[in-house]
Amino acid sequence: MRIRRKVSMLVLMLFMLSIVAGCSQGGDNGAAQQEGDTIKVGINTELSGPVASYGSNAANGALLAIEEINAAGGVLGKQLDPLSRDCKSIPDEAMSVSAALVGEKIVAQIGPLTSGNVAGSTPVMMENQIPLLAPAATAVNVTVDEKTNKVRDFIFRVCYRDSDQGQRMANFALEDLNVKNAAIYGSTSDDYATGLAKYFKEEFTSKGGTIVAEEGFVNGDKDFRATLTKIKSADPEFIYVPGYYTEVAVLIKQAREMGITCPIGGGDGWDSPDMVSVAGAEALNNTYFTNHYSVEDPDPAIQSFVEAYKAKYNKLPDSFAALGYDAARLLADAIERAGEADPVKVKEALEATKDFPGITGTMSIDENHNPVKNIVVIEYKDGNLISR
Amino acid sequence: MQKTQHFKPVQFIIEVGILVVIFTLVQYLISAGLLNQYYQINLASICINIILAVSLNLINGFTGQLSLGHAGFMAVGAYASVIMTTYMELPFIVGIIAACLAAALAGFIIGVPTLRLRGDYLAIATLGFGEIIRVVLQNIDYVNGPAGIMGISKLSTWPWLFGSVVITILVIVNLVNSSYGRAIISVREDEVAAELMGVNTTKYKVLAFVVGAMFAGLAGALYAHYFYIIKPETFNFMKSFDILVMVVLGGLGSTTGAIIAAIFITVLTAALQSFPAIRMILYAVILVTVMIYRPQGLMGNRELGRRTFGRLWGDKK
Amino acid sequence: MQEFLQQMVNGLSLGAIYALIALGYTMVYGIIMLINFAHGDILMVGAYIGFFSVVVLGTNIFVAMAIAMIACAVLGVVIEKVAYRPLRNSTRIAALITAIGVSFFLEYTTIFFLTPNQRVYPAEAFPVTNYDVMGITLSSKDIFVFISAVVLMVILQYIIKRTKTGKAMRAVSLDKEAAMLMGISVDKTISITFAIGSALAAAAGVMIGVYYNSINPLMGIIPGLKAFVAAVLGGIGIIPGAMVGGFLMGILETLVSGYGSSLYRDAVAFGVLIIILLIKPTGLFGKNTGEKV
Amino acid sequence: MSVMIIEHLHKSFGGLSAVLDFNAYLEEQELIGLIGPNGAGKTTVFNLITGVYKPDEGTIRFAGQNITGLPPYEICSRGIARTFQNIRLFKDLTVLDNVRIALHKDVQYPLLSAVFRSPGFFKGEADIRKEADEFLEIFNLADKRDEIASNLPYGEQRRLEIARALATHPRLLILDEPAAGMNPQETAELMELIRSIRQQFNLTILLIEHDMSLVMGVCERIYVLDYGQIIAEGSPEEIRNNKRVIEAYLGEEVS
Repeated sequence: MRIRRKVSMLVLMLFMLSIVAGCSQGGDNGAAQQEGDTIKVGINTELSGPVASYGSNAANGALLAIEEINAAGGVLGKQLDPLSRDCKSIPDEAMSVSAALVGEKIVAQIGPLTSGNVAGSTPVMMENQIPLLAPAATAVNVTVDEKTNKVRDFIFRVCYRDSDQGQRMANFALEDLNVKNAAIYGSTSDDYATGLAKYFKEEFTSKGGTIVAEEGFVNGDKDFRATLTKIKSADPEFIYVPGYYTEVAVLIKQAREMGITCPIGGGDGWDSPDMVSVAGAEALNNTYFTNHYSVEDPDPAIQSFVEAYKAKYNKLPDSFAALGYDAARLLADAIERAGEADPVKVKEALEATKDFPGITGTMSIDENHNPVKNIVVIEYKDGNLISR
Repeated sequence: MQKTQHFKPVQFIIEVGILVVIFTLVQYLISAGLLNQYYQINLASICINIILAVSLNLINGFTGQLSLGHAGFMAVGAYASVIMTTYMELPFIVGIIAACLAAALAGFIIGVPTLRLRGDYLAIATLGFGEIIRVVLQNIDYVNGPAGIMGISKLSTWPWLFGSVVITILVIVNLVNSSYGRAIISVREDEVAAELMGVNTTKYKVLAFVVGAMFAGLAGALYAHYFYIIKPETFNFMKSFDILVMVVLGGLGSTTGAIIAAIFITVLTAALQSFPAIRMILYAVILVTVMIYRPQGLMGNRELGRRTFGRLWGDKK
Repeated sequence: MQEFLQQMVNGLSLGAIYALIALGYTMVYGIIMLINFAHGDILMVGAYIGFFSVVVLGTNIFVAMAIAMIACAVLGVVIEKVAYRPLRNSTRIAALITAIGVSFFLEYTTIFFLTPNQRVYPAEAFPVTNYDVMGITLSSKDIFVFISAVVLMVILQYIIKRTKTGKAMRAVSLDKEAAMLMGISVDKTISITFAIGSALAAAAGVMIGVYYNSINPLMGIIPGLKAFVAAVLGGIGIIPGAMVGGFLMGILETLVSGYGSSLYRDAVAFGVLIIILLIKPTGLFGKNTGEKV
Repeated sequence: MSVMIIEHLHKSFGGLSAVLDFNAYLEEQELIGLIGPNGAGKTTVFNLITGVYKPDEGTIRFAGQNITGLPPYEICSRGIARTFQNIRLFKDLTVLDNVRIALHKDVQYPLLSAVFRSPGFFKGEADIRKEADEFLEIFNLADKRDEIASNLPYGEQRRLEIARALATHPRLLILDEPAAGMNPQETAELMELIRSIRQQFNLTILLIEHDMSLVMGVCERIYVLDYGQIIAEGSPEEIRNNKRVIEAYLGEEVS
């Protein structure tokens, strides 16, 4: 009985503790004591849950950028103070995290990664007039309200949209690869891949191509042979496989093992050093994907980023890491241009971005808050990445 | 332990008074801008989680039927309400009613065949149905498939949230503390004996399931109109587990336990945001520790209520 | 016909993996009536241990699998001791919640130390050759997965049917108290069951690593869930049921993706499960133990 | 007039006949015993009558209606209630709630009235409470009404089970070894109780009992079952002297 009472007390104390912790978190509404010496930047990414690897890589990229900026003297003579939080890959959690960050007086937020989680965070950022930089949210309606066609004032992104990528690949297939028909076999468990598939299909068919098969897989799948067998019998000239490398690498490997030799294309989700190690150099021959940058790009800025990232995290940076890095650097640049760490001024500076030299391309922000930059089509050739 | 119900006007007035005070106080704090957004969001989460936990507790705790598909009903409610408000541009109340009806209907359709199953077989069947609902939503273009619906107006204001919580608790507590509730509890205690005492156990299992699903639908509607976006992935089986954790942590068959656990888990989740790297590890450790030291849940199957408070006040029954 | 046979080959190797995982579920369930939701995560840990023993120690894949199996056997025993044993006399649902907690713990501890990124099983760990048998592509991986799974299942059958330990396991699962009175150490038997179940999961983890090359800290969730469904399909707690359920699940999934719509694959898998349960409420091999009145 | 007529009842489990061509009738307000050696199929007969098992063949007519194969709650609402060989109370609930659950089938207010706490609800609940108290009074359990059922001493649990069965307002009460585990004094009290409730509630009572003194003492007519078949029927006196019965019992004792 006594022990039981003690345990109850323990539980109660834990409970109290968590409330106190909760208070201390969102509570310093008026805490201005640090206002003078640092500029707070929120990093709200998926560190747990199904897309934890994207979120943590982007956060790593952003943190690396901030570290470099601080080492070089910071922004406006102040150090950047990154507040990294986990949104659990859930939109409502993303909203709650944003609100907590807003309570901490951040000047802007980087993240989340997926369009859905950015959408969760959006209302809070809009209401509080604090800019949000999405590193990798590619859905068209992230920055523009589709119903009213109005730009979401405080939402920006540093990646291009699903529509851009899907259309680019459709044109590439029709014009450069000279194919007339294609099969689509993409992930159905996220909006990113279904978006790519949708815009690819629209562009491809409107320019005279035909879609001979349309299939889907679910993130986490490991076995694609059943559907591939089916696609093989439809005999397409090209297969579009929008999705993430985690599944795509295995998929391509299995496709080649089954004797599917036609060109295969995809989007930036393919980008990972793991592609070659999982699928194998040979299987990847004759595959193409649209991307932000290539780790093998000899450009010195890219190579120094890759080196720094490798030194700090002991692995190669993928697209998410590069986009997180660019988002943080673009933000620092915008704060510098704004002249003061005021969210609204930073937002205006972001809107005025022109030819910012990011490692994922030189970008300007257009009137819809999307970056204008080149979409690279990358070809795998014997395990090497060749820009087309 | 159920007490016989008498209508006690004084107590009734006091209770209504307490509710009015809580409501007005929070409403004042919000409108005066004293409650920052972060607290407001967590408050909304708490309200939604209370509704989910209390309603699942009706199924798992009082009826003793292990259901792992609660997130599926929440999804049905969320989508039904959004179709009403965002697609058809009807008022929120229509959305709420549609959510409740759609989820209740889903509960009925799923409950009638599956409630013949027992224990873990029922658990897996309900989990399966929950996942089927999610996969189906993912494949319906009308609701944007996996991308979900974005740009839902924020209609779940404090009066709606508070009112919904009060109604949920009231309906379920009133149901449980009635002859119908005793019939439901008898199913949990001993299905065969209950049946032989004239209780149509199937009917009461389905009843509990439908009522539970209905309130999950309500929670879904409130969720959708607070968090701006819904997508099928949000309502996967992990969400069902989250709700189950609250119910078990609070104590199966204790409504106050479910409420306390819903608050506890929501606050804990929010508090752990500050430890991004070890957040889930801490959560896991706390969960396992609490379960080992308090396997019957925080409240067991007892209720914290008038009697307890009565005792505190030195009031003899 | 050829396509169908190819689908069957695909389904059989997938099913073999599900069956191995399902066995662990079913054994633990049979003995302590616990749905061990952390089982899929033990698989993940096994896959990682296999990975490190190939990459760091440079062992071949069979040694790696053995190391992973031993390590996970120990892990399984420790988990049972620390997390499940204190709850043995509590409600089953409390144990279920604990299992969910353990599952989170394994996933996120792995993420904490090894990042959430995927790792790639080195190609040289298992060289792939394709055999063309009457127009069907048979990969050496298919053969590896299928044969190792079958060998492990045969060994398991031997242990359960022929050894003293196996008899003790069956006795404990039938009636703990009676077994105790017969001088069987219940704790020890339960530990052994966890050890064997976890070792099988580890083997499945290494197989998934070899078969699909990539592993990540959350890789156990989906196969774990599918294998759980497979175990229930066969009748949970019944060992042959888990094997048949696993193979059935694998074949069913491949056929649905192959001939139906892959978009609905998971829904169909669950749908079939529900239909089977409605016809046979205790799974394919389950005995309908009507309650004694 | 016979309140229950059972004809050609047959039930087998996995090829083993548990009840074979069972025929019986129960007169209104009769007190009948069903006896037989262990494993003779007595409880199976009870389970068939109350709908726990569905018979393979045969019909059960109760109060002029065919009730064969109806679900248990339906049979209960027609007026058949029972107790169990190994007590099956709702053991984590209070004594009062055990009885109130049995009263549920005659609940006087609709579901919505409960949810909205209409005046009908309060009245209905008060009525249920009053009636439950009356039953507890009869069984001398009134002052234990708030105890958890499993905390009651054994004999009181047995009594509570009968009280709970009576609360379903049966015409036929089926008691499965009501005196099992009781001492002689408790048994005697129980006999008295059974007699008196039969009077008070105009009941027909069918009971299984191993305690011969109880069976012979209270029953007016006895069926003897062996290997699923009736081997004898008659007054206690007749049964006491029946050769086959003695053989069945002696045979059992010898083996």
